[in-house]
Amino acid sequence: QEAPGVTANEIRIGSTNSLSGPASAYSVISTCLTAMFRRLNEEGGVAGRRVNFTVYDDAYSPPRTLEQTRRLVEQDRVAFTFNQLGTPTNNAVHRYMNQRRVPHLFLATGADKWANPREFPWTIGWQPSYRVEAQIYAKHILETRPNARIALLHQNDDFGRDYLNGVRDVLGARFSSMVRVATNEATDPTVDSQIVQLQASGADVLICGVIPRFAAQAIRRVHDIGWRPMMFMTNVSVSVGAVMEPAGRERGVGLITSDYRKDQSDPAWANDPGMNEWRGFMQRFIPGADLTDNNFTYGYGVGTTMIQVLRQCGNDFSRENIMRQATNIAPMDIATLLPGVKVQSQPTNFNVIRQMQLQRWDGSGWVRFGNVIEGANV
Amino acid sequence: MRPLLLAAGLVLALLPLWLLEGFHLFQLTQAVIMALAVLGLNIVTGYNGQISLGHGAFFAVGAYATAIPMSLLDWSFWATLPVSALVCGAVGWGVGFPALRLGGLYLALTTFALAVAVPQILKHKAVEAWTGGVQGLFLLKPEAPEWLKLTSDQYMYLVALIVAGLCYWLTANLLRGRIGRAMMAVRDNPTAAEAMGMDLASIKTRTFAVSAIITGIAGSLSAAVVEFVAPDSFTFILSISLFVGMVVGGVGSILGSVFGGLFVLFVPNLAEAISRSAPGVIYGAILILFLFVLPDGVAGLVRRLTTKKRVIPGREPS
Amino acid sequence: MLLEVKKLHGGYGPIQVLHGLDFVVEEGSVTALLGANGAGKTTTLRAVCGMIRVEGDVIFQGRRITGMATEEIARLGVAHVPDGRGTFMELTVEENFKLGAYTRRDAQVQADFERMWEWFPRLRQRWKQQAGTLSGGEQQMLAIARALLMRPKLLLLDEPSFGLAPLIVQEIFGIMRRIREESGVGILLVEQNANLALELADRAYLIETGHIVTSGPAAEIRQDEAIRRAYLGY
Amino acid sequence: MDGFAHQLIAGIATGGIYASVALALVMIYQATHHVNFAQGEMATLSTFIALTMIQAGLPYWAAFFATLVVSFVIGALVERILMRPVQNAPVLTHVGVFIGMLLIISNATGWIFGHTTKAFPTPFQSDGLLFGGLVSAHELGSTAVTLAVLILVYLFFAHTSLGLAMRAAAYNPRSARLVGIRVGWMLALGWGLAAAIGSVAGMMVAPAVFLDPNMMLGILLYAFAGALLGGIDNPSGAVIGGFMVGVLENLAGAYVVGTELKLTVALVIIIGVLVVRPSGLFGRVVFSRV
Amino acid sequence: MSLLDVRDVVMRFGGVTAVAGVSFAVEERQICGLIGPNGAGKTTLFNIISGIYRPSEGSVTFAGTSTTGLPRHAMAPLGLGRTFQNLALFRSMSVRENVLSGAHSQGRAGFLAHALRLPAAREEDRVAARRADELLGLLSLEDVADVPVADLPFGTQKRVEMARALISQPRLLLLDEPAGGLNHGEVDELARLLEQIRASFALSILLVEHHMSLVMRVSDKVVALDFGKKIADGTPHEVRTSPEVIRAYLGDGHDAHAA
Ligand SMILES: Nc1ncnc2c1ncn2[C@@H]1O[C@H](COP(=O)(O)OP(=O)(O)OP(=O)(O)O)[C@@H](O)[C@H]1O
Ligand SMILES: Nc1ncnc2c1ncn2[C@@H]1O[C@H](COP(=O)(O)OP(=O)(O)OP(=O)(O)O)[C@@H](O)[C@H]1O
Ligand SMILES: [Mg+2]
Ligand SMILES: [Mg+2]
Repeated sequence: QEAPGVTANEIRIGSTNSLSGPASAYSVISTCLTAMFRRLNEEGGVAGRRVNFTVYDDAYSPPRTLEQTRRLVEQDRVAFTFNQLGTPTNNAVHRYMNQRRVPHLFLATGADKWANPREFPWTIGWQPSYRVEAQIYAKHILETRPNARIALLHQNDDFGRDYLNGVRDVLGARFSSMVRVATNEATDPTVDSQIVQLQASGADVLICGVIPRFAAQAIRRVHDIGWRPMMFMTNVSVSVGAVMEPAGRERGVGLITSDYRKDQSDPAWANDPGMNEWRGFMQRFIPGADLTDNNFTYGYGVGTTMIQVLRQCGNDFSRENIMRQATNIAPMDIATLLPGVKVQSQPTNFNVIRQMQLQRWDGSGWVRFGNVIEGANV
Repeated sequence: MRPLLLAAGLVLALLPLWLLEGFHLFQLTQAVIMALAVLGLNIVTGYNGQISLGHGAFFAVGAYATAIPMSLLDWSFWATLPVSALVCGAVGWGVGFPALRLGGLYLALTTFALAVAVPQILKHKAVEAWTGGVQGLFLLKPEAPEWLKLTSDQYMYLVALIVAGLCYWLTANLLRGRIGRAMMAVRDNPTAAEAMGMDLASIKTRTFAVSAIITGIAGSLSAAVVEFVAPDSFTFILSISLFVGMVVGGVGSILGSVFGGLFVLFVPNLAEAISRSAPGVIYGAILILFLFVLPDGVAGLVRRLTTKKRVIPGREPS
Repeated sequence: MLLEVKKLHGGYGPIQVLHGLDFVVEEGSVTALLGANGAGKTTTLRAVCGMIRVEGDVIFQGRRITGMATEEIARLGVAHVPDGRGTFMELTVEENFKLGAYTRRDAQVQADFERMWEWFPRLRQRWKQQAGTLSGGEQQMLAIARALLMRPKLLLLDEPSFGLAPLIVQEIFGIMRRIREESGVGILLVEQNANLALELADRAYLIETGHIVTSGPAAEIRQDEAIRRAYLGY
Repeated sequence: MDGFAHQLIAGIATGGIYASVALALVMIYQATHHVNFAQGEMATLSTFIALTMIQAGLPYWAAFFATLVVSFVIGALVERILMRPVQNAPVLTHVGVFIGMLLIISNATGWIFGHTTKAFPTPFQSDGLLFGGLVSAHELGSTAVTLAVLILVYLFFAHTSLGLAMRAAAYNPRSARLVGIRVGWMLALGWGLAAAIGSVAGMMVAPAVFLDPNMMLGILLYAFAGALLGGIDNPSGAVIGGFMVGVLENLAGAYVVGTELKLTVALVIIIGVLVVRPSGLFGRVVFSRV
Repeated sequence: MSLLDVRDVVMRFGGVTAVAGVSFAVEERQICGLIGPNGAGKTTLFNIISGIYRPSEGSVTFAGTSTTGLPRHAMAPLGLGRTFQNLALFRSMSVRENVLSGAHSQGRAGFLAHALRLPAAREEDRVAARRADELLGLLSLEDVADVPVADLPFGTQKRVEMARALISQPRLLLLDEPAGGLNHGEVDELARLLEQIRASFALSILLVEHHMSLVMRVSDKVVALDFGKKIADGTPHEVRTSPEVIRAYLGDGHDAHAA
């Protein structure tokens, strides 16, 4: 039967991303997804239908996201939207999508509010939330250094704030006595001053929730001023090519992060079948792309999830069924995700990726340690 | 002639109510809002010569002045409008004071700084309880009264149209009388303006206040239409957009502002339709080409077309 | 012939001001343009030095310069003292002097500076002062000095007596007489003080609404009844 | 106290970044009486060009000087192609064109060179920090480069007739033409020099902050503030202003309001100073009288 | 009491003393000429009287009010109108709008009244418009009333300035070189105009001018300055024949101007 956005030979999917503007670094995710759907179509599409994937630019401005999303839903009549970028931007369309009952799938943001099946049954995220990540770090700190004095550097936006919240979740009342906080703006030229300030507080642990440029600066600065804290870095900013290399491989030794993705520059994955699949894809569909950019492994992961859901739909592409399938993913492995990290969902649990593993930088690559951690269970 | 034009304009403005559906109407509503915001900027920069690169700040203040009472105190949208006007007027008036001493680039910096600072202030923990911090605030747009039989998109378009129309009317009145002349006189030649008895300080600060009110009301409308405010909605890019709208419409032109609003809303979409990979390049190129062809905006073109026929009197035409 | 102008048309955008002027300036001579307020005298001078778009022929030293850029015309040796002065208000008197001699590479510049100081002692007193703070007359002196420092072959003067005290006006006309004799400079003079202008000038043209209505040797023009009444006042 | 010294030094180091960009702003201002909002993006583009040359195997200094030349040409071409058609348009239209340039260059840079953060080499290589961990060799070296550029800019404007002609053309193009100054060339030259100075700034900034297409987005505002604080028509003032902004911002962040509002507070202080001295601390007051 | 009383005014700019202790008075309905060599301090004195500069020393009393400390914009409401040596028109506006701007100090209605077009606002705009029409007629500017002033020749612009100053019905009109750029016939017209204005508007005029025939013809009295000091003060004839004025200002062959 006919469903919105679906015809006998086509499924229309929409998305928004920051193709221009300050967050345009993430526009490559859309490039990756577009290429994945092209591959899918070349392979015959799903259930005999081609996927038509439309991405509009919102320049990371929430009102524009609403405008573009409405354009997708009302004018282009897409079946659903997929992997829209950003927390404030998705906030602006959160209610609209749910009122309209349009699936709002696998958002490209690590806020934890997307997993709220009761109030917002049409919205589902994908990656583990930053807040959970911060909780994992805080728990690890309490286990290894119960008397730590913690310094926290976070970006003064929704992304950075989640690190603050996560640490606070775990430390509770002890937060104010244990933690010194400094923030930076995305427009700051450097975070040198913040690092100096945090060092002066006498902290022996440092957690950073900042974007790659500042991550590289922080790693370098911390090392150069001779500060040797136990240092945690958000997994947004641990790419070997974009962070560790620029900062200086040797400077980051001992840095801890937690990730759910395989790092493409890690020699450990040189012959990994999953990563080879990804590399083959990149070579064929996006030749010339910057292979060190881990937005591509991210995109590959989320794209694979999406395609799985489409396949699960069978021949019923009604919005209800799409949502049903998106929230009923049996635990599955994905080529670019770490072994043991599964993609899954249940109607009552919209946290699609729940596992992460701590890893430590040894000067040449990330070494995983400990077990795969599922949630933080604060 | 004049009433005829007005009537035609009114019909043209109302037609979309029935011709367009949901999304397009929503887009047009946003264009109306942008046009109003551009008008606000035009008052102070175009008519009064005080360059502002930070009008997004007033837009933000207006939006929050509506969003906070609506979302936290359950006020009706209409009740928030006077509050928004008052708050924006006060802020604008305040900004007018350093502006008295600073001209040109220095004022541009000051206002630009305002545009950069306002989102930061909105996020600050001291006001987080009110502003919702980085998460922002959600609100519900006003519902159309039963008897109107309008969809909520139609209703919001009508609301925006009425509010904007009213603001345009008031502005046009203001600009064509003694006060408007004083604004322009101050812009053209402050020394002579003072010699005519114009109080620079009072005219400039009040003009700033009026301008902030108009742009702030646009912000209020925007908050209601988008039903969400967050600091990220009001970055300096917004200020830059308003500025672009003013320049392409025509500096110092009321009708130009309408065009400016349409331009900044629709041309980015056009740019995107041309190139997905680099929409900014296309948008920038369209903007520059536009300014090549019409360096003083659409209003300049209109002005040129209407003055073509003029012959300096007292001179026999050759 | 230093300057020959034929069928000069020009104006401002849609506004046509000049309707086919013909006139000449000979080397070492002064040509005066007379005319009422708004007749197009200033516009004519602007047309000669390329400040507005024109049609017709402007021939300077045998070379057609119509449509040439102002700066190139200036470099050929045409100096213009525009109405409303045209000094560099934000720069000092000294810098204005230096800019006057900007195109010159000869060794006489310093000597010319001294000459100007002698002619306009006021400017020397104000040497480091910002030109915009000079009095109206002092600025006019500066504008004239700046133009003379170019060592031009043709000098276009738009109301040089404007804003000058009677004593200085006499001096300036004395200076003009001198440089014409000394260096063979041709001068195209627009001047409301027709008495003075015709006393100095060799030829004169009368412009009305962009047309030349009378022309001839200055001495003859002075005798013209109508001109006497309208421009000379006796 | 030690923390204070560190903050001060860190402030001077970031101030050096602002100062170097502020110099490019002064250059363009002196030549055109505009502040080019796309100056930062042009510098970023130049830095990417330098990186491409270095990656292609050119030695650092060869790439450095080649970038200067290329940037000069780009700057002059931008003036010829983009500014020339609007040269008689109102100032605000010029600002509109600057905004268009900003959009084009920033978007194109990301499109061509990618968005990932990249390391940019410094010619002042050393391991760790000097003077007991206070400054890096790069910070010292780049400050020296900024000062060298400052001296050149100062000499150019104060002691060459070309510099004087350029200022004259910016102040009063009509009169400038009348004395034979080729105003068009002056503008192109000014744009070229500003772009070249901007490229130096970019190449000195990039090793410290890492290179990505948005590298200059924030820096430009601070540099703008620094240039105005010192006086936009005074190269030395602008450099001092740049350093002051860096220090002010760091100290405000560390000791006064916390890092969330440090930008706001720094700007408020700067505006406060400007209200008292509307032409900047070292700027020339230009009288106009009636 | 005199309408304008300037007493011991000194004005220094850094090292330059532009006005060095000048006193004089202008009576009701008097035309007073102010002459002197270039840079003598005439315009500076004008600017002091019209409140643009605050004198370094001395005082100015206008219509019984000491104006020395008043803000600049307070002068027009007191009844002081002026023109400028180098033209200070509102360049983007038409002639009529320029003239109307001169009426600013006559109005009272504020932002709100004008935005809402309250009757008070409409009335004052109507009054101003009527008066502007009269003045445009008086100064023969009807033909160019709707032309942007920037497009007009210098002499016409000067007349616009005069109309703009007159519309506020000043008691004292300060004219800085109104004859600049006018030819002989036009200067004659101007002289007639000044006399007519004085008669019909019942005002006083302080006139700075280098055009001696004009000054001598219309002035009731003339003040001469040199190097910021007063060197003569009296009837036109007295001043013209003062040896000091001849030495500093007129020169011997001044008949060319005075003819
Ligand atoms: N910039 C301009 N734009 C449009 N029209 C202008 C401009 N300048 C002058 N005009 C017009 O050109 C005509 C001639 O003006 P011009 O200045 O050449 O006269 P003029 O003879 O020099 O008069 P004056 O004696 O007043 O200086 C006038 O009618 C004037 O309105
Ligand atoms: N702001 C200032 N700074 C320095 N000197 C100044 C300033 N203003 C005026 N002067 C000087 O004061 C003197 C008097 O100037 P003023 O303009 O009053 O002369 P004036 O009598 O009007 O002359 P003119 O007849 O040439 O217009 C001039 O020498 C001028 O250079
Ligand atoms: Mg003229
Ligand atoms: Mg004077």
